[in-house]
Amino acid sequence: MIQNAWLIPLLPLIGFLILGLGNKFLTKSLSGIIASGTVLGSFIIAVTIFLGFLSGENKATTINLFDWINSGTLHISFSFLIDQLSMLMVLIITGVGFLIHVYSIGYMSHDEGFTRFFAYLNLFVFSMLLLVLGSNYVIMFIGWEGVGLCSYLLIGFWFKNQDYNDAAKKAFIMNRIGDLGFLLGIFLIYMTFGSVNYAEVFEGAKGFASGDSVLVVITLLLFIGAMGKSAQIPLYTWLPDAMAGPTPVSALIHAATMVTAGIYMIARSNVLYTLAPITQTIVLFVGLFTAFVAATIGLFQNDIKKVLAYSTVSQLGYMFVALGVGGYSSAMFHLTTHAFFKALLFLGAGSVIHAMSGEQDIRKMGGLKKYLPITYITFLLGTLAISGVPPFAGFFSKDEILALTIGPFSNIIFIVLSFTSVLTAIYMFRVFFLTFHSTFRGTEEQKHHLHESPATITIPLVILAILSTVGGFLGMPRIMSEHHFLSQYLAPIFEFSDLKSEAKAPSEFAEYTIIIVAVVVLALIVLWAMNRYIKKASVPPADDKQTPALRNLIYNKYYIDELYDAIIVAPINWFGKQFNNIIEIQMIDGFVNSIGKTVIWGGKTLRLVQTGAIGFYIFVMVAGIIAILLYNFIR
Amino acid sequence: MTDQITHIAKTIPIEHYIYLSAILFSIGVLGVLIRRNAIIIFMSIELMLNAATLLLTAFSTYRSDAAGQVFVFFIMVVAAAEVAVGLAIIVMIFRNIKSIDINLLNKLKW
Amino acid sequence: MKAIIILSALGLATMFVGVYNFKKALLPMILLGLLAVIGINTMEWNTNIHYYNDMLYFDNWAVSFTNLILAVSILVFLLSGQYFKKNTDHLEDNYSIIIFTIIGAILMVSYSNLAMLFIGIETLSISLYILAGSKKTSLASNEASLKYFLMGSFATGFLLFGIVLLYGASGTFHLHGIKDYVIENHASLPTIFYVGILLMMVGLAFKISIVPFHFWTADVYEGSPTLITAFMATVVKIAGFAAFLRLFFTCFSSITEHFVPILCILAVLTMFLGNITAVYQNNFKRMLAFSSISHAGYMLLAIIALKESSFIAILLYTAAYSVATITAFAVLLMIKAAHQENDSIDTFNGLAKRSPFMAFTLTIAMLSLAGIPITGGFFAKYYLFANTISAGYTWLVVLAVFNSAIGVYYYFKVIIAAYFKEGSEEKLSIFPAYQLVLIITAIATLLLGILPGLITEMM
Amino acid sequence: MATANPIDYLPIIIQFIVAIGFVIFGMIGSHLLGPKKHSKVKDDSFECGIEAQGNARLPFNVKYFLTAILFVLFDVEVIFMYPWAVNFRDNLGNGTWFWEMILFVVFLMLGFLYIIKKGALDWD
Repeated sequence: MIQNAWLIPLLPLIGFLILGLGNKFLTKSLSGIIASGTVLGSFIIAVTIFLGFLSGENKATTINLFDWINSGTLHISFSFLIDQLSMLMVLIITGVGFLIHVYSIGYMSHDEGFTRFFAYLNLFVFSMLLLVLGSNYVIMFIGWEGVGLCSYLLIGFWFKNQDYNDAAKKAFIMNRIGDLGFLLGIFLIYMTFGSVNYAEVFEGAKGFASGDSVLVVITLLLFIGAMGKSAQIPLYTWLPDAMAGPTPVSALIHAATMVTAGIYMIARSNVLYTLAPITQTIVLFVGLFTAFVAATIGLFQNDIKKVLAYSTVSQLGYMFVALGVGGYSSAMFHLTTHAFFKALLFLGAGSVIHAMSGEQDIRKMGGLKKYLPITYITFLLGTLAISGVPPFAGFFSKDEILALTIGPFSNIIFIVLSFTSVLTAIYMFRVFFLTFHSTFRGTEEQKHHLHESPATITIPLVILAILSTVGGFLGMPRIMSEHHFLSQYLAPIFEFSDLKSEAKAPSEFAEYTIIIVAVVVLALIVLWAMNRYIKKASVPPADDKQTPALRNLIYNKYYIDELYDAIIVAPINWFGKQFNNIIEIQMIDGFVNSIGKTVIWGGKTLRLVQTGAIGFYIFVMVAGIIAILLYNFIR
Repeated sequence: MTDQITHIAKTIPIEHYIYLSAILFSIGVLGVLIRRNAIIIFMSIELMLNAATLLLTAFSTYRSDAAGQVFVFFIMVVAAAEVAVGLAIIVMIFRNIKSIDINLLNKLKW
Repeated sequence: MKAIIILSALGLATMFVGVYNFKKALLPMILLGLLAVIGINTMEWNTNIHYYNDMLYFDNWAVSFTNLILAVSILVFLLSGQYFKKNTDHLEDNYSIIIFTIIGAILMVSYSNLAMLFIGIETLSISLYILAGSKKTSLASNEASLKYFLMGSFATGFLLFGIVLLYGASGTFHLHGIKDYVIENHASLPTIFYVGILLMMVGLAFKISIVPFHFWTADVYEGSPTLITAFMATVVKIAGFAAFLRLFFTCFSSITEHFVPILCILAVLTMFLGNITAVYQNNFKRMLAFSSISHAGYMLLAIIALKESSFIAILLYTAAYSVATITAFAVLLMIKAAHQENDSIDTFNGLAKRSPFMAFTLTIAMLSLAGIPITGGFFAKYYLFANTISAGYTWLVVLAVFNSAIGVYYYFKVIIAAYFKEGSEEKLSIFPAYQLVLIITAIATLLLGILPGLITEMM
Repeated sequence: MATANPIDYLPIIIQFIVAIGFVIFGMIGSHLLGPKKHSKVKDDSFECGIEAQGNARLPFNVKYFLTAILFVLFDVEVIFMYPWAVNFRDNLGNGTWFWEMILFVVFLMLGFLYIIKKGALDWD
């Protein structure tokens, strides 16, 4: 069976081709079935291979499809690496992906671009599978760009709205900055190890001393890529804006799968990172900072999807913290549970938005409990899971990460991260109560339309809710069970790193403390939130109302978008104009007003030199030739 | 007879040919740089080509290698073709804008 | 070699078929002729023949670059049928001059003697001066033609002087003779030899539009008839880079320290200027002109690396670039054929609605130019950069990768216009020949990206 | 003559000086000596004959240009016959030697035929 693993990415690709080419001829139901069916097929294959790994029957295998490049010193094969880590990711992608496909059949049923939407979704699944299955960095990069492209297409799916276009463009450009780092990292890997295959690279890396500067640079470059894709500070602002896309897209791409590609990449490169402690520290602090900042921003957002988006950024920060302290399997664990409950929350939010006829502002909701019972219960389970209430999934994975942070850097990380998890609980319960409890605050017309979503929407919700509830048992803490399923499953991948880093297991006392404190604090938060949002029925103020400065700052996302405008976008535009003017001198008059005095001065000076268009061109040519000759003689 | 011409030509040091050609070439470049009349610019370019041709002949003579002189024929033919095309273009422009001042040709820009 | 002879005959035949008024037969005859030439040319694979006292040398590089040039020309000819439909007065002139241009290009990729390089470049350039001005009543076309002509022949002057100085120092025009001379006199090369190298570099840099010799590019691309621009943007680039690399790799690869630093500076300037200026362009043809400048900057990295594998890098890159560029021009021509609009990027607005097929192929082309996987452009860039890194110029690659990130911005402007902007709702019908070209280019782009091994392993 | 000294060129220089000197002397001398009388008739382009009309610098017919250019082209092509002719004796044994030039001339003739067919030489 494992030799047939190439079918896993092939099926969604076929689905994409059928949907893409047959756009005009397929009915909605047929295209929904094709799209979901291909992903389900991949899922089933993945499960059989996964079971093979569990029984110990399958070993990590490389499936070579064809030689992609083979010339001189450059050998890159188009091949897949089937091992425990990639199969775990494949299961998440196809499993959650399938549920979201089914959900989309209901959610997108009224959209005119139905078939196009599913074609993009299938293309996305294909690219994502390529990303995780590739056996070298180049294939990973291809998938990496592919998912970026699909994300771009899907964010801008409702392209009639200019804001959505801008969001799509922003996402793409931010990701390109990250990709730049990734690409340079790949080149450096190729230069250092003479290969881009994981096996050879990691084998070669083991010969390096820990902390070798080349490894540090490589890992830093790769991490820049991960920051872009996984929305870490400073490249995170695209993710909240990406919520412009349809909700299933947010669930699939911007919560469960694509944004975790950065985590996967670092986990895959764990050998390199373990050998570069400096980078690990940077990863740790970037993750910590992101987790904290995003959580604070999440506190005051009023758009239900924006809250979830910031929460995703924050949770991704958690995972990077885990990676930073060397807890690779803990990061993967949290990635898995996060995929379950965040997909659930997004889909639940989608169900709410669907019922509210497109309204996303939680101030205008309230009391939806009785109209949307299934959504209500599943959303509650998701909220409990993300907040870390035992025994839901988030509790186990999050506490595992928290436990890892006890010790290093005099517990400061532990303290900040714990505080962040308190914040998480606060904003999630705030959203939950504001949405489902108290009385309805929308218009009469909206109230009239309120209805529970169809089965295609609720069934995925229920399944994901179950997974969010029991998913935590994949990795029970030591004090509860001898058997940490996930870390044992992944052990072969992280063998080297686990050997290198000193024992990470926290003391039993610490684990008990964390659990007890977590439960008590969470209970307090729930009580507080119930008091505030149900009893007092407090609603966040409207946008134009005066608010305290700090709150204002946070509400406006620390003005980071504005800052970016000032220090990145503006200079690039400025350069563009500058060049245009000095060189194409005739334009001066048209642009003089918009450009600084330097350009005016430069333009005037150059205009004196120039006798006419061709004359100027030739003048610069001759000047260039003279400069070249002079350079050579002076040297 | 031919040997004698070669011989006399060689009495002048090769550097002098190089300097002369370089100067002629530079005059051509300067002409292109400072004149605005398309035809005169074109003549200056021809001067550059001829400077190269002169130098080529000199080298060829010094090395007693006929290849250089055959190349000169090629240059002359190419230059003639260039003249034909160049003048045709200039005539075409003159018919349209009644001038061959290159400064008037600045509609394509920025 | 046989390619050149047959093409010359084809060019003459074209002239006379036109004169004797069989204009309908022209295009089929030329297309069949070009296909036949590709076949005959391919038979010279692995023969490595030196023709006419080593004036031309058809090694595998020459054969493959010739085939690439011919293939791209066929695409251009396929587009030409509709383009010249309205005005057939000088059809045979246009066609035969294009064919002679191709001959010049083939000379440039197969020369083994500087005389042939000079004749090749001049055949190519002089033909292009005429083609650029072939819209006789259009002022823009006139201006483009004169600008190209004056600057082009100016640059030729430098190239020629460079050749003369090299001859003066080494006493030969043969590439291998010069190479032997360089190796023998490694320590004591005269000044005129260095000046010769630099002047030749200047002359060739002009043809491939390297900053600061790039000024003609944007103006000429904009002013020339669109079909000719498509031809110019592709064939001239291929031939120019192949010629540049052939000369420098064969002759000067043992004295790189004398010109590589300069090439590095020029490459950096070219990449930055091309990309940054392109960001601000609203005219599609000008944007492609600046984009072609920036691509020239990337490709210069292959010449800086100066290795055997640089040939593959250039071959792949020019192939990917040409195919994508032809697509872009084909779509532009098609839209302009529907109604006389300007060349602004806004003409693509709403293209996805008007013709999903064209929007799709245009997207592939733009992705390829931007270097996004899985298109040919990505692979070519990857190969090129990897090649440069293995030659030890990591810092240049860093800058190049940074630049290609800027490039994404303006290529995506086109995609955004096609998909995300509202434009005319009127459906666009597409000529069969254009459809064929677009299908071929789209498949070729993807094929170059997915199975580049087809090319790299052949070499 | 084994070596050439700069002194050998002295006669040339003297000749130059004499030539230039005569011209300058003639111009200045006639200017100083000649009487300066102006009248309408005297300042005419032609003192006797038909009155000049309009500007003499009229653009000439483009046909002159075309013919001239074509002449230059065919004229220049002839230089390729020169090296061929110089080596004619030595290469008589070479079988293709003669036919190569014939082929060259045929190409030129084809070009000529094309020009005629295109009507480039028709005057009206």
